[in-house]
Amino acid sequence: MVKNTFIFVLLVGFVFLFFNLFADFTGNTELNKLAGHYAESGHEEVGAANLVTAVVVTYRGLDTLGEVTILFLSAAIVSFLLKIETSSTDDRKLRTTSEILDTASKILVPVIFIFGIYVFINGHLTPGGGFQGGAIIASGLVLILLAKPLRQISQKLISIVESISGLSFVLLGVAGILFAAGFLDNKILSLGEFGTIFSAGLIPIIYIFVGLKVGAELSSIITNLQENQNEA
Amino acid sequence: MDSTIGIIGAILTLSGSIFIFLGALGLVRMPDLFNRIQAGTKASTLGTFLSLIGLLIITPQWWGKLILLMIFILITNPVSSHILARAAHFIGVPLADKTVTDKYKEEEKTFSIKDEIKNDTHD
Amino acid sequence: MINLLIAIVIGILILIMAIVAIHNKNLVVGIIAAGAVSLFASILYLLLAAPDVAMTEAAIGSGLSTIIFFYVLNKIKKQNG
Amino acid sequence: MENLSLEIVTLITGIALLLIGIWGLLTQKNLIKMVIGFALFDTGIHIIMVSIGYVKNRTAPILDQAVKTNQAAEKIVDPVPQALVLTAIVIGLGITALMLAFVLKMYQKKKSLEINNFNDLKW
Repeated sequence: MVKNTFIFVLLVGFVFLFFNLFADFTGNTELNKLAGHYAESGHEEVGAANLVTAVVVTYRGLDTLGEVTILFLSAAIVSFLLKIETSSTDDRKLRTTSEILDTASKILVPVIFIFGIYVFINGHLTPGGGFQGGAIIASGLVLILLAKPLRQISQKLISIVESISGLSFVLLGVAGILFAAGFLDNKILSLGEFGTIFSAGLIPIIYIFVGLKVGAELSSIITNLQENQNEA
Repeated sequence: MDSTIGIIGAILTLSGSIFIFLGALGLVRMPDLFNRIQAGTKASTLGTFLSLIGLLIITPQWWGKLILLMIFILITNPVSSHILARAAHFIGVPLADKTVTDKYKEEEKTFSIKDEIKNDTHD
Repeated sequence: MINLLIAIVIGILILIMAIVAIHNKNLVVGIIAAGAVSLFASILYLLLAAPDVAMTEAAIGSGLSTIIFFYVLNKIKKQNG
Repeated sequence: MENLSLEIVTLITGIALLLIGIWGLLTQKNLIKMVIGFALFDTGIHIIMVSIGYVKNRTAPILDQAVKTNQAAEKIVDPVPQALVLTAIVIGLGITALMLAFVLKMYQKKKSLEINNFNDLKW
């Protein structure tokens, strides 16, 4: 009873807090100064048509590095926690998966992978980018595991892809210090013609590595939580 | 000339949305899960196809992406509904009272579909 | 104007789904309702002119997150029996 | 009704979703239900952040034929909250997976999902 009262008081307190915070919020009619600067000079300074990509990769590139690191850390802890107890072999009978799903997954999985790669290569032009592309690649992996639940996904391959792309991401950032203005600056390569695929300097290359890294990390989480995987 | 093409495309898109509405109506009206899955899948596949063809007529410069979308829907929609119906049959979702025949169960009896672990770890 | 109406309907659906996800006794229903919340939220992001966020939410919130919940539920059920 | 606009509606939805998430996190006794409550809380915060960045009657922050580069500042919404939310969603999945792994370990210790059974550190 005391606990319920406490929860009720806490919720009322939150309502009061948010009411005070947003009581006179009537919606924006113009951009603030920072966003105005990004909108006005983003295409000259960075050269990416998708301004969200410009903010994620260049203006706030260090934050992205930190967030990818957090994701790596959580994937590593998940695999550490689940590694010790997978020795019990499971004798439960599994039904064979249907032939239709098997055949369809053989057609669909390459298409899904190609779509994921398309999404992160075109991240500077259209909606999309490394994070979405990585999630799409991990969904393709889920389809493989649904069609063949006993299939072993090579943990070694996942960790190699993850390490190489993470290392390349940091090295490209350091190259920005050496050859351009600062960490993760994209002007190492020329900015190119605005709106074409070979533009925006280093952004497509960085986003390819971010996509591979995110895809590998999400795949590692999924294969660790999936039931019949043995650790290599 | 331009407006006729627009009108044809609009009619196709509208008929597609009518089919999607019929599918949604079928989800409410049908007696058991398997009939509902059939109504939802068949009607919505045809409806989406008609809508996409209407879009293709109105804006021909998007043909590549639209045809890819059609192929994708053509593969994924029936497969996913097949998997849903199969799983529902295995966990024993009851059929409607008016059901005459259950082919899957008969086949299971005569051929005794393999219920064992398939060793397909390396392929 | 039509965007406002759609947003109101989607918002009400999100709140109903969230209450179902918390309040339902069956865990499977709760997980699927939480996935539906993410799916409707991605429509809201699209209305708010954020296609990047909508893509991410649709792929992760309603796809991978639901799958992970079901894998864990499956493991727990297997250890139980 | 006249001052009800799109961003106000989504802001209210986000706040209500956040409150439902906190309520579930505090009142539920099942560990998986608590994780679901945390996921709802996450989604609520994301909706609030995106709706604060919205500007009335403007389009997505992507420069193309519809939005020319010289008039971009008058035509697009704020890109910064969208970029933050984009990464926060991916981090949210990682945190959810981490919490579920902990739930699995806790279940292996006590064979129970009830939060009241885990009273080892209670005094």
